[in-house]
Formats: sequence, structure tokens, C-alpha cells
Amino acid sequence: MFRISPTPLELPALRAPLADARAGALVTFEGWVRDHNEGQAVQSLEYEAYVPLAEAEGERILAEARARFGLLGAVAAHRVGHLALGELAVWVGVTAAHRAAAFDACRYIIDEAKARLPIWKKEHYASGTTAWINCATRSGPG
Amino acid sequence: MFRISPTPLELPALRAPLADARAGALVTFEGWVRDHNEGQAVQSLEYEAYVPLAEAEGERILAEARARFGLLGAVAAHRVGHLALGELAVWVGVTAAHRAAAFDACRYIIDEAKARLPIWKKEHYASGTTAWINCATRSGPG
Amino acid sequence: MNELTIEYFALLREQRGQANECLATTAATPAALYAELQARHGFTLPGDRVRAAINGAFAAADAPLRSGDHVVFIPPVAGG
Amino acid sequence: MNELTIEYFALLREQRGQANECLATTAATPAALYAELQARHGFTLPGDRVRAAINGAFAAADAPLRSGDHVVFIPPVAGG
Repeated sequence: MFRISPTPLELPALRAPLADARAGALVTFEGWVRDHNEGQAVQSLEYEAYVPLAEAEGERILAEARARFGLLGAVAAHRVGHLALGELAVWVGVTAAHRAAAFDACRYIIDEAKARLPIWKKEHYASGTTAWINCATRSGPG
Repeated sequence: MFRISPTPLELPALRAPLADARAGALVTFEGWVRDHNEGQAVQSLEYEAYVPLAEAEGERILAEARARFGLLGAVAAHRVGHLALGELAVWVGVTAAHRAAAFDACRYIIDEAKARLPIWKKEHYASGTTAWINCATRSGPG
Repeated sequence: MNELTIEYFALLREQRGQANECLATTAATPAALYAELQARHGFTLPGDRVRAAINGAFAAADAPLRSGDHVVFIPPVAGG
Repeated sequence: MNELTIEYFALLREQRGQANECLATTAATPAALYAELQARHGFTLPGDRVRAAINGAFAAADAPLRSGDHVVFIPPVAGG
């Protein structure tokens, strides 16, 4: 399941559905709000999503990963709203019998999610300015 | 730090030292005791380690990964003793500014750990038999 | 004329000053509709960097619009 | 003669029936020592599948042994 959440992501709840005696490997990815981006000091982030389409496209990505890598389980969630430094913005967890498939699938899911989900990020800088990432129209391609 | 632990691995304690405002990505690997191996039904596992050398070699692997992938943090732990199905046997967590390095480093650490650490696994099968993995002397290379 | 509902996100929402609107328009495709809205509201994103969704699914820039459709314009996503 | 302490793990520990022993031996390298112990205790693992550690560090099969050394024979590890 792929969830868009306006409230903080809770790790125990996210991983609970992945418990599976057939699984030998769990690989997780966490995206955290970091204090800099491309040389600018970041103070906080806003994420905004077109929720129904983001969840539907997220489910499609998970289904692709299950089929392609023979996963036993796949769960992901993306936070929206105003996030502080260090907060968990996105979580992906996948289980498989062996670790190679789990690593490949986890990476596939986060790469596709970043490229395909209608989720936007606004950075708030220490300088007081803000920017919607990849929406600049003057400073080259996003 | 790389720890060999005779008691259950506790996730919050393992991840605590990785908190870092510079980090944008945490990738974790968990190895779980699964209910089968190469066609045999497994009921439980024993792990045994030569602890001082396993911890020293584990620290070397973490240091290699930090240098090679530019990590911000790297922590790992391996359980020893008798483990039930579903229990956490090994945990690796790495942080980096960006996810590509974190994925590559996490995989490097677990691959090297499996190959290099003096840790042995004995499988207890549903049939009542046991086997030290990779120590068979009749059934081909381990 | 098509009677459409339109929803904006992120930079488009801020430049429009609101998230939703209703519109009667002769625009027959998302591309034509975005051009009309860009001219009216001064959107800085060029049309070729904005994707469209119709009724909750991604749609081509030249897909047909029908009365009652819910149209969302999707700025470039966060990526990286 | 070297006076050594030897520690066994996993399959070797089980086949030896104990985890530690003291030994006075003329074996001057881990390879020679393992051959001596294998003959005495019936270890099934061939010498070329067993690594050695001396005083807590991996050591070559032909490294010199000295009195007081702590020697560990390392069966193939769990891998996969």
C-alpha cells in the first residue's frame, strides 16, 4: 500500500504489514529533511500532493516492483505538510526471500516515486526565501 | 560501530546514532530468520561468532564503506545465539546526503559482512536434522 | 463550451491565488486550456513543463475535454 | 615446541567436543597445526577450507607460530 500522510510517519505501523516468515530480507529507504540543498541552507520543507493520483500512481509503482522483483511485500508512505529538519518525508520498505531482490526493488520504488508522483516540494531557506523545487523557469532545466 | 549481540536487536537503539541533519537518506537492511532454505523447512537458527575478530573485521568493513561511498554514518549489528523464525539476525543502517550512495554502501556492507565475518549459522530443520551452513564436506562447494 | 472544474497545486496554486475554480471555456484540450489560463493568470511555467490529469488520471496534452471534467495541471514534481 | 591455546567454533567445536584446549606441539604454522589436529580429532573440513587467526587477527596458513599464541581455526562462514 502507498499512503500519502498529513501526519508524522510512524515506523512500527509502516513495517507491521511486512512481517512474513518466508522473508529473509527487509530493505528500507527513508528520506529525511536535510539542512542543505545545492549549497543553500534549508530551514524546513513543505510537501504538497495531489492525493488521489499520487496514491493511485504509487500503488502502480508497488505493483510493478512486486511483479518485476518477486517481492513478498512492499509498503510505502509519503508525508505532506510542513516538515522540520530531520523529519521523515518518505518511507519505502520491501521484503523478499533474498536480499538482492529487496535492494533492487526498494531502489526502483523510490526512484520511480520521485519521478512520477504528483508531489511537490517547497524549500524554505535560512535566507528567508522559498522555492518550489524543479519549478524554476529561469535557472535551467529542473 | 559493528556489534555482535547475544540479546535481541532493538531497532530504536540501533538507529539512534544515525540521526544527522546533514543526511537526506537512510537505507537499512534487515536479515530475518526465514522458514525455508534451499528447499528445506527451517524451524530455528543458531548463530555463533568469534566475537573479537567479527567486531574488528566488521569495523573495517564499515570504515571501507564510509570512505568509499562518502557516508555520514554507518551502524551494523549481528545477533548470535538461538533465533526463532521471523527474528532479526542482522541489521545494517547507513546515512548519506543522497540515496544512491546509501543504497550502494548498505549493500556493500552486508555483502562483505556475509563473506568475511567469522560468524557461523546452524540450521535446525523440521525433519529434526541440523546443518552448519557451508561446512558440508560431501555435497559440493559451500 | 465546456464547463470544467480546475484544481491547482504548488507553484500554480500560489500564482493563481486559489486552489480551485470553475470555468466555462471553448478550450477542447488540456494544452489549449493551459494556454488560456496562462495568458489570464500569468503562470510562469511553460505549457510543455506542465502535465495534465483529467478526472484523476494522467492525460495527454491533446486529450479531449468534456463538460463536467475535473482538470488538474501538474507542475514538475519534486524529483531527486 | 610451542605452547599454544586453541579455540574452536561451530562444526570444529562440535567435532572436537570442546571449545578450548592447550597444546604443546612442534607444528610451526597454522597449516601444520591443523593437519596435526585433523588427524587426531577426525575433523571433516579439509585444511584448505579452514582459515586461521592468530591472537585475534586473520593469519596466513604459513604464518609462524610462537609459544603463547592463541590460535583460532575458522570454518567456512555463513555467507549468503
